Amino acid sequence: MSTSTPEQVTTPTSELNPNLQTAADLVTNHAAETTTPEPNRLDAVIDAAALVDVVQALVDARWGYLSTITGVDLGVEADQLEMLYHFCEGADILTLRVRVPRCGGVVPSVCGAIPSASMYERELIEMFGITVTDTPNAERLFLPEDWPDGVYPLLKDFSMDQLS
Amino acid sequence: MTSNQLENFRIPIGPQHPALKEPGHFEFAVDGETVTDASVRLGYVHRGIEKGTEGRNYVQSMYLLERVCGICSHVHATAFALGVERLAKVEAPPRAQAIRVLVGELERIHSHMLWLGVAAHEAGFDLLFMYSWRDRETVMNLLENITGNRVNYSANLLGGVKCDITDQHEQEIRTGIDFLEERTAYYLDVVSNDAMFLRRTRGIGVMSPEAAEQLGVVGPTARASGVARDVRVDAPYAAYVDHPVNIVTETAGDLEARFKVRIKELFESYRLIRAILDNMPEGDLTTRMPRRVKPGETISRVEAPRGELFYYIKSNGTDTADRVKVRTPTLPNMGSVLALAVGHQFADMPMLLAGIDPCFSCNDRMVSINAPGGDTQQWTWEQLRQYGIEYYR
Amino acid sequence: MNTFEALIALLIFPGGIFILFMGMAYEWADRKLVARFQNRVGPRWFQPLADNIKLLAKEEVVPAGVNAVLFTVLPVIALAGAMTAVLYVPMMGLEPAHSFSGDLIVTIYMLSLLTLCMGLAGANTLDRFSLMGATRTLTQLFSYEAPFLLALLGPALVAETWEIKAISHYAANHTWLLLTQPIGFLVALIGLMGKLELPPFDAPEAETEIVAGAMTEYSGRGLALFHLGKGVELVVGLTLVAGFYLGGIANPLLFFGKTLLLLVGLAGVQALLTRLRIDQTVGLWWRYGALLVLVQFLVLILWQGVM
Amino acid sequence: MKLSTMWKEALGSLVQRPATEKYPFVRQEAPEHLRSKLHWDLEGCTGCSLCAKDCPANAIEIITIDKKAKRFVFHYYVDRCTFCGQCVASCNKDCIELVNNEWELAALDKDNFELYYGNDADVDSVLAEPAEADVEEPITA
Repeated sequence: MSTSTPEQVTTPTSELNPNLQTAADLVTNHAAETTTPEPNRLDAVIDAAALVDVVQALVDARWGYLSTITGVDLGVEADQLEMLYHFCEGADILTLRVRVPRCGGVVPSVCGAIPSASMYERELIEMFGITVTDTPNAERLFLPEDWPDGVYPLLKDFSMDQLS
Repeated sequence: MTSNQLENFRIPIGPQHPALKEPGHFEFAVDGETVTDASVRLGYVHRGIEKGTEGRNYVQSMYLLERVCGICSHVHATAFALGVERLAKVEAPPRAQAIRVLVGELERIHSHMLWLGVAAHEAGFDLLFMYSWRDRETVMNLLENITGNRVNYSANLLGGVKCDITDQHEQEIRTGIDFLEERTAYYLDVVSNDAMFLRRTRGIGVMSPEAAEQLGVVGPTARASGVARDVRVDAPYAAYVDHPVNIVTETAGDLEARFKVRIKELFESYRLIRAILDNMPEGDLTTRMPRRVKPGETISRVEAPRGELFYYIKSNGTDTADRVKVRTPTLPNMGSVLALAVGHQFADMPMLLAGIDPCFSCNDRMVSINAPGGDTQQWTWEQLRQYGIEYYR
Repeated sequence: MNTFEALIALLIFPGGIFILFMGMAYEWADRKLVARFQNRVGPRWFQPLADNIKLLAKEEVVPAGVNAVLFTVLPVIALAGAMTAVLYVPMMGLEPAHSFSGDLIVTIYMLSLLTLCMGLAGANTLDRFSLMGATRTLTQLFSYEAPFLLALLGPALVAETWEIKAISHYAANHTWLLLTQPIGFLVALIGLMGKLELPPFDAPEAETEIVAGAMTEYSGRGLALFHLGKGVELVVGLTLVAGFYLGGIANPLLFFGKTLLLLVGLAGVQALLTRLRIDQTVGLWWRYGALLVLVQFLVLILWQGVM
Repeated sequence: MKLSTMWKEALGSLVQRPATEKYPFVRQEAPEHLRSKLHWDLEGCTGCSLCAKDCPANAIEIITIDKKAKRFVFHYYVDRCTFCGQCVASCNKDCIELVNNEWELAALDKDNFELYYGNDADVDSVLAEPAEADVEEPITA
């Protein structure tokens, strides 16, 4: 499975539309890197430690709403998982990328700022085996009761053998 | 009863319950008739769809994703097709985009009519249920004529659509839409004037705009609370670029508003369908689509009948997607039911649930695998009968 | 009356077999009418019969944790109560099989026995839907019982007798009481719907909320008996209302004409109205039903005094 | 606010014919574009197997007898087919058709759901061979 990084075009900040510019200003302090893969999108790579601050800043500024959290397994070789927090405002999408190690990844919960994130965090926990600290509910949401512990179906190296 | 026992009097709705046509498990703690606590457990219809896309090529994945939901199947395929086309830097011809939107709006009509019937049935108003479903047949027949299937229309191809709109289709659609518009006006009158029905909807489950924002609800549920959120307006895709949508909102935020928003949206759908038929672009239905898609990632958002549908697609240069994430509108809306339930009468619960138009198979799209160690068998009729006889002996 | 006649009255007509089939026929007519209001075809004529034969032939599952004796006996008592009531009403427009002064009160309470048994049957099981349904059934019983009784006492008051036979004779020889006591008629008709838990008063067995209410745990024979009991009660109730308010039922033709007319009305109300929540049902009965019928009652008493 | 808004409609229904379709007794004609059972035309097939590759349900298997002589057998699993029509769109030679009138496909026996299209001789030879390994089940993980 290829782990090539997505094709990215770094657009100078001056070309951002006003909406995304606001978002860029909000996240720029914490972001290690910002890119614009598509004209209406802004990607910001941030550290897990800074996540809650950034999300709180977005909520305080009433910038968009949390559309979902996507977990991506970057593959066994890369040994990293990526959490994508997608915020949508009109046509513009801000994605916060948080990278954690594949084993024992820890991200802080954003439920303090956005209560409805609980569902998405529960999904992350059961599908990728990530630890989300301070999340209000870490119970299983989708997987059956008799699903074995420590088996995470959306990891790339998941196989049916792990179930028996 | 002691107070402890009272707290433990929990009434389950589901996984098998007459109020739910799909399995989902809700538990309501009640004190007499008043709900004091609510919880949800999903996952009874997991089919491993997100994982399934990792083992299928893009064409196969599209049909798999179309089967996320039986009612809003076309929007799933559209969202995926639009996303993959964007990744492959291919654009479907204008006629194809128009047909996508046309089928999408017909599907919205069918979905909202279905919902109207189900919601009326939850309230015990079977007359409205029967009539709205009778009239829904019209739009289902239209879809069957155009695409070839009554559900899971499979109208999309990567890079275009399969079905064309002929002059005969156009005539049929116009006649059908005229009939439905008249009926819809009638249903709007019913849900806003029927005194007995209003007793079950007015002022029930009120969600303020602030609460709607905070709960992150989408689609008609948000619009009924005055939050003007509609992907067709915010980020027009396909033919919505040429045919702008007028957003429908209500301010009351109660069940009545949710009824009205959905019914008023139908008029908007009729208008859009007529506009598209009037200005149907000529040209091809498909364009060439490469089998392998260059590495990249994209986000594709479309407005499903229930709200914003969110697709994240990551490609890796092969003919198979690296990761497809589906966020269906029911998931964010589901949280609102739990938040609204407390303090209401137990009798209102089915209505509140129906109010967000929940779709459990949309929600539970991810992983389900045969029980560990369980083997699949094919049974003949005779074996099945024998098993039944022995089981009950 | 000799023993033979009594046996006939109990087992063949008007009680026993006749009323069971009559109940099923009226149940069918009701279902068919509702279906036609909803633009459906509805069941064929033998559907209730087929349902009951199937249910009677089925194994009855006695759930764990219930009092098995009560579980089996309650449906029998319910049906017996409803069928006893038949003996005092002018079935088919003929003279009642039995009658004595004050049989109106007995009949009304025999009819309530069914609801009471259903409530107890629900409370007997451990199922949460049943318990909820039982609570609602009994709540509804207490809400419609008084207005319904008052509504039937109106005709008794003007006829100056508490004997059903005499009241329906009085009704047949005077202006239709529907015209002089319209409120009583409405309350009696709606009270009958409440008794039978027909929509919009079907909160006790609201399918989308509590599955089948008190009946959830019943399968097979018990369910069949309760169903038959309801059918019988429908016929008895319609006979009473038609006999009191629609100018008496002197012969079978009038009987069928008037009861079926009432049934069309019942089916129409069932089809047209949305289910009421249990709190709304209770509110409706005590706030409007009971009050209005009391007012009418007072007017009647004063009127009688003046005359 | 009215007590009942639908009474006119409901009363009208009493005299109208019910909307219910009496399906097994009265059959409606299938729409022109309805997708039902798949038919394969031997002429023109080049054995490219695009239909089998794109089939989302693994319902198609192309068995090559002799590639040069263009002898193929088309093995079709009706019970797996989802009637999406992708094979029709994928086929460059228009060999596949979803007819519109064979939609009542229920049967009690599994054998009714496996069809072979091709030359009679070829089909016989395929059937005579010991059953090959089945087409791979759709990947579940």
